[in-house]
Amino acid sequence: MMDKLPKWADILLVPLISLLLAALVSALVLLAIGQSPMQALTVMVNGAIVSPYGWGYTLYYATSFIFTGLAVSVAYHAGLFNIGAEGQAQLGGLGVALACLFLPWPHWSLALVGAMVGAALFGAAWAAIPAWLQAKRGSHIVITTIMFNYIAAAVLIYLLVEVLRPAGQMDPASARFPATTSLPQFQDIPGLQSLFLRYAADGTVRLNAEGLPLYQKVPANVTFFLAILACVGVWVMLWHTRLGYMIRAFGKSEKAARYAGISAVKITMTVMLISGALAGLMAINNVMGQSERLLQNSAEGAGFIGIAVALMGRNHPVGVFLAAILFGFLYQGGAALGLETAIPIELRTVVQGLVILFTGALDQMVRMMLGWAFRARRTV
Amino acid sequence: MMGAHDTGRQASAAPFAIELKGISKAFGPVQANKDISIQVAKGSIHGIIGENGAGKSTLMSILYGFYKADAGEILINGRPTTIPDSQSAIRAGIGMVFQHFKLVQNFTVLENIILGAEDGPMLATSLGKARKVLADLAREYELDVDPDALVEDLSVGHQQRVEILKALYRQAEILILDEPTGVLTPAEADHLFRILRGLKDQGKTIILITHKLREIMEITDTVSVMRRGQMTATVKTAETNPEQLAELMVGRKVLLHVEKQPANPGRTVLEVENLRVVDEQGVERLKGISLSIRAGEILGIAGVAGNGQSELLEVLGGLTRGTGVVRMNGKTLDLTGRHSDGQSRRADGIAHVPEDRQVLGLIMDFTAWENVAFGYHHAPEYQKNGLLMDNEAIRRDTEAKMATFDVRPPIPTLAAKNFSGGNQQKIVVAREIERNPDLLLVGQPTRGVDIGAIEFIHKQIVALRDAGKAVLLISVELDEIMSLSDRIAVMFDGRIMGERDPATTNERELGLLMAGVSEGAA
Amino acid sequence: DPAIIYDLGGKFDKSFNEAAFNGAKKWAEETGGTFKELEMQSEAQREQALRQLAESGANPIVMTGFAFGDTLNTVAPDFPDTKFAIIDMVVEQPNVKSVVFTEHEGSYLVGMMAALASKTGTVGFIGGMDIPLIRRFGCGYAEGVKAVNPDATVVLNMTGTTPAAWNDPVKGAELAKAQKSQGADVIYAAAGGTGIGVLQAAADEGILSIGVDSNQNHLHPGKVLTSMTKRVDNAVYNAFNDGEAMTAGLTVMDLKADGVGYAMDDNNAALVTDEMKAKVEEAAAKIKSGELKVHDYMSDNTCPAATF
Amino acid sequence: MDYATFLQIFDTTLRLATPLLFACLAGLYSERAGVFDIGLEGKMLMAAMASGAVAALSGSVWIGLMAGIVGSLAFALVHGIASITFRGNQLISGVALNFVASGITVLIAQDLFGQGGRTPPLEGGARMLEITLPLAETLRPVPVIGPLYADVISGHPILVYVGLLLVPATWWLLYRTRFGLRLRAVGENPASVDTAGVSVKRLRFSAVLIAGVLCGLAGAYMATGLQAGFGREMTAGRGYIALAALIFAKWRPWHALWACLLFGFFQSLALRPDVMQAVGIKIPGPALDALPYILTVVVLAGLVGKAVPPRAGGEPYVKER
Ligand SMILES: Nc1ncnc2c1ncn2[C@@H]1O[C@H](COP(=O)(O)OP(=O)(O)OP(=O)(O)O)[C@@H](O)[C@H]1O
Ligand SMILES: Nc1ncnc2c1ncn2[C@@H]1O[C@H](COP(=O)(O)OP(=O)(O)OP(=O)(O)O)[C@@H](O)[C@H]1O
Ligand SMILES: [Mg+2]
Ligand SMILES: [Mg+2]
Repeated sequence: MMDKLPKWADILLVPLISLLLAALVSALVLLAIGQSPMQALTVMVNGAIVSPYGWGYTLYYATSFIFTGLAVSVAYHAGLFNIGAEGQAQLGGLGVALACLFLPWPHWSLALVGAMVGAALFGAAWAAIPAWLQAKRGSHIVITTIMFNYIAAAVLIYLLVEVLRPAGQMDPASARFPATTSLPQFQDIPGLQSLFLRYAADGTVRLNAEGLPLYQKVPANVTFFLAILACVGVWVMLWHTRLGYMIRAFGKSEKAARYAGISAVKITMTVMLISGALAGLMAINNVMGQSERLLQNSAEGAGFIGIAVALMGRNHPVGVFLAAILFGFLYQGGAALGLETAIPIELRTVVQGLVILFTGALDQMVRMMLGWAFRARRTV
Repeated sequence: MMGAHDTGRQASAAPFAIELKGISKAFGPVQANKDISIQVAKGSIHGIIGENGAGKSTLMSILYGFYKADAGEILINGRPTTIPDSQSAIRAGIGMVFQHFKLVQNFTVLENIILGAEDGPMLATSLGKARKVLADLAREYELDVDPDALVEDLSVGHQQRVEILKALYRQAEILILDEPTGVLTPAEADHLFRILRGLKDQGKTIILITHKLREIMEITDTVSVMRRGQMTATVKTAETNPEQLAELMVGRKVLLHVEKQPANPGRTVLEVENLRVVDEQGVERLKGISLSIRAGEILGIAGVAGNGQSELLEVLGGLTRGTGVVRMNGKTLDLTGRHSDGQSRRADGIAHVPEDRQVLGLIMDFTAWENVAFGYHHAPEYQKNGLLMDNEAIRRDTEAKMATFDVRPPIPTLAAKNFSGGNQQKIVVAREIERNPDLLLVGQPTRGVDIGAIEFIHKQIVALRDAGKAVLLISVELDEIMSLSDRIAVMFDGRIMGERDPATTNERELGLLMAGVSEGAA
Repeated sequence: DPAIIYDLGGKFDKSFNEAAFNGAKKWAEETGGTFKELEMQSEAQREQALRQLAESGANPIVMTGFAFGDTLNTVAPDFPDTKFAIIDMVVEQPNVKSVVFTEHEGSYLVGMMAALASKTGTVGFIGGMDIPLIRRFGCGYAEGVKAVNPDATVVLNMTGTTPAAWNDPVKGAELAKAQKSQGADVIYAAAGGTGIGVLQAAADEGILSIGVDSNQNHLHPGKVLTSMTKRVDNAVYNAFNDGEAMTAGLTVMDLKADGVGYAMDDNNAALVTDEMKAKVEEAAAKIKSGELKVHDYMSDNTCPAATF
Repeated sequence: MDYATFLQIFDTTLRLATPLLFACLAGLYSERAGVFDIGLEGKMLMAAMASGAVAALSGSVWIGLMAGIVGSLAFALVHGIASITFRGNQLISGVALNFVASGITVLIAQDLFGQGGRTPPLEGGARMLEITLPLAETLRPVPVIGPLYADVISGHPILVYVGLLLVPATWWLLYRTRFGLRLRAVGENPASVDTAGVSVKRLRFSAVLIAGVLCGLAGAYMATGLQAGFGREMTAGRGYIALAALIFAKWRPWHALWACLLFGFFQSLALRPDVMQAVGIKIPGPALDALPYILTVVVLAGLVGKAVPPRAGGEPYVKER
């Protein structure tokens, strides 16, 4: 019924067309509310790419999205749709906070390792119960992970309000982490540093009270490089290890996997633990690298954006990386929109939803459209 | 011999109940039906035979409006009729019993029967009427089923009756049955045939698809033969014989004969004692199987599909759990615990060519090379650096295997789904046989495989035997069993009915055993 | 240009944030100037919002709400040339002005008003997020009630423990209905956007309510007894007027400085008798003169007039 | 806890259970027909915005109600096209539509009213008024029953009663009519319906559209009955709680009613920490909020009887491989 598309078209064109469709519909929405799509795009580009400050934020967001995107992808390769990255990332934040607050760290690099362990453990733990229920009792993982997102939010509110909030503080947040756990941000990294110098109107470098140069502070931090490593790691794991082989085989055909002696329970558990750990690791970026304390709703929806990122990136680490950058742009650009124009920041939620819709649910439609185009070209 | 040559004479008499002209249908690249024409006389039983994938089910589904033909014409009782959907087919008086039943499992029989044929928007009226009609039909055709039973609680034979009743309830004049006996016990099959004769006597027209020549000879009036999407012939049953039909089916003189030396059995490789398997529904599928296979021999297991052969393969292959004792090379295998899985079986020297290659044996979306590692992904020669899989090594190995087994096209990076069925089967057989296992479990090795490939695969199996390995062969094709096996065991209803020497037994004797007639009675 | 950041609950909460917006709007109308504004969507955005505004050159930057305190402490030193003003919180930085209000004083006055208007002798209080700041409202209110009628019952409820409590009208309405069933016939809502639900439910149920922060009397004319006004608008207006010359340090806006008070207008004129007004005015005068001291919950985290 | 408090809590329960019930029944129709619907939340939100905005503009709650249904139907239609026509992933489609709804409602409301994505408070004819059932005042003096009838049963917006009536109506439709038989069949085995000559697509579309209408009612009730106007994210996860209730109810109408009342009861208890404390139970507020989700997980785990979803649920119906 449907013409088969060439592989390159399936990998490149389908997500691209989906993205264009999402952009088109968003533009229509903007027109409908009397805003100019072109102006919106200009503001977004200026706010998110043009200045080092802008892309400092874009990459910060992208870092989070890479982790959650990988989390969703890894599970997806095993045929599991993990909607719980949000909750797992929040729990990961808890792990980071506990590691940073209650253990003495002499240096950030050690703290980073410790916090990573905490983040991964807590994220994985939060994925473990839905995984176990899926593996052993056949409870649909989509529903259980949704439920666990809500439960995670409740757990965090309780802990932040009743346990972690320092005496005398009014907002529900943990104490600040000690300075020794502070991760280098881009403006602290030699080599990148000079990009972020602050200039006065006359073009001279601005100095602080002690006469040292002032830098623009961006939240992008060393976690970005960890995210790249995670991409490579996931790629190696999926396509160059036995585990990855078994995950993919299980994801393609559960029955055949059983024939090959691949245990459904083991793979489901392992893959969800990895997925949860990846989602949890996101917290290194936002909790340790940025806010340096645990806030309520720290993941800010990045877990859900992971779904869009994974779909858009075709569940391949390279694709996830690119899609995460795209969504980082969308997020930072959206923030610029909120500041500079009358367009509500929620526009980015709409775009995000549309991208998921076109890449994940209407992909057949996109393929059919492309199929027609290919046939038309052949007959011409 | 083609049915079309005497249309003129017949048309002047009663019109045909069904006449198809030039029907074609393609699924993507697969041409399932090619320019098919066929005529079925009113009040007759018309058989259709053909190998797997010949296009029989597709043709009937088109007639029933389930698929839409790409080209062609349908005439019902002489009138050109378009059948865009099943509704139209039902209106034209056609009923169909599908190979895979289309019943709602958690509905009652009655609900299943009225579904889509209700009288008015309220259920109560429909149910009341259906209950009466059903009672009448049951009496008339020996089609008793409890109208209030849940379908999921019924045996397969009874579910089939529900399907027939569904068609009759819709006052079908033409009834199509797609491989109705594949899932039936011989007694149930006999009962079915009685029903069909009864229907024929009432003037109904019946199309019967089957693989079994015996059934064709027994019950049909005319028979059409299909091969690779085409109709090769239509003949009067009375004027033909099984040999001729078989030849028409596969396109050349058959009785496959495999060149092989007499067996030279050595030590016992596999010993099975009192093996039992209970399925998820709690039905006992294997009721205490005992057998043994020695090195250098092929034990063939014959039987009607659904008598426990699949379960036997699966429990030996580690896919399902069972109780009893299984010894492999003297080592007792784990049938229930952690080591009752495919990996452990492979480690114990058992290779397994599963019955259904597309569902079990291959990952259709994986490339050929990935499939060659399937099940053997732990093999040391496929690893490197202790941690990683050596994809390069697997690809090289795949190229070698593809050359030996003449897999076409010999491209390791092609996805399994893009190979033809026969070549898919060759990949699986290559993977398993090349492991040089002590015991090869092999189910339906040549299902849907073309003649050339059949011979090749048979030779490989025999070669493995000659290399001193044990083979357990399961096949629904008696010919295959007869020509490959060194010993034949017959399974019926989860038990082994008896063992025969292929040199001294014959199809009749095996057939009786397969039908559950035990030795004493025979 | 000056800039303002509104807290969760949003610019149009008809209460706290809207008061801030009104101050900014007034400044813009009077001077013809323009200002930037941002609304918070989530806790984690605060830092980005602050930095983004500072980077864009806005000066001064005013933020409404105690929750910015911690973030501002880390951001302010990075922008030594930018002036910040924070409302409801004290942040000690050389370029930050902290503005706090004596909400207990204003709440005392509306508490008296509530007790005077109540026929059942039971009045209610619905707070937003359960934090010392909001307890300061509740405690002052209870003291005012008891000052008029020592036997009165004060039903106290908080909406929640997270910032979501500032914007949960459904819960506000349900709490109001619950308090009514406990006999309350005047309810004071100190809950930001949640108060909209409280006032709505009170109006629907035919009892009186008391608004907060902005003058909310007009929301349900004749059904809102009064509003405890907290002149956030003035604080913002002043900050904007001072511009880059704004002085750092702590500013306390109390009753004497007209920082807090109670609202009288056409909408509630019929509800407040001259006698009531006289009594309240008398107390107000005493507070201003220092003769009457209303207990501040935040001074010792206790409340003599009520238990939370 | 005295009787009055008791009544008050049940009164709240009924009010809060109503949007859950509409959404839960919506999910029931859709999922019984084999189309999973995670998008209940988004449809409700869309309906709440549309009904709140149109009621505010037109001054009529009934026009607002219609607008809410239309808004929700638009989303249902997209879900149908994605998951039925193009056989897309039903779960992903639902998730996507929830995002779109969450953003677009704010965009539209902000454009219309400039109040930060909120509609102005609804007044007078733009609100759904509470109706007093006959004899409420006459019966009030009757001990126990009287206050129960007058305070809990009587005095709700009409949609509350519509919701309650929909339960037996749904039961009847599903189990006593031809449409119901086919609907249930198509969720169990679409091929059986197809071969019986009934269109699978049409059946599934009608189920999805019914779900759209019901979510429309849920949203409209929230914006015009429960509250006086729309606010951003005002459904606050109720769509997911309804989904939880649906699983808890094992996809059955009467069970759905009890599940929604139970979850509504939890919500009303969460509003009254004072009551909880008064009877000596100290459950942290967040724990109460999370209770529906925890219970659902418990049910899914098969600890309280197994929840078997409709067999063909979530699978697009494909005739040809
Ligand atoms: N979905 C995708 N998005 C982007 N790039 C992709 C995608 N899929 C594949 N690629 C590109 O194709 C390359 C090879 O992909 P893949 O890892 O599947 O190949 P492989 O055959 O396993 O390679 P190797 O021989 O290294 O094992 C990747 O490195 C990547 O650049
Ligand atoms: N829905 C479908 N989509 C794609 N290909 C199909 C479909 N149904 C059948 N085919 C292909 O069409 C061909 C004919 O199939 P069909 O089921 O008609 O064969 P058959 O003669 O009934 O075989 P069997 O004896 O195994 O039932 C096969 O190659 C099959 O793989
Ligand atoms: Mg690779
Ligand atoms: Mg067939």
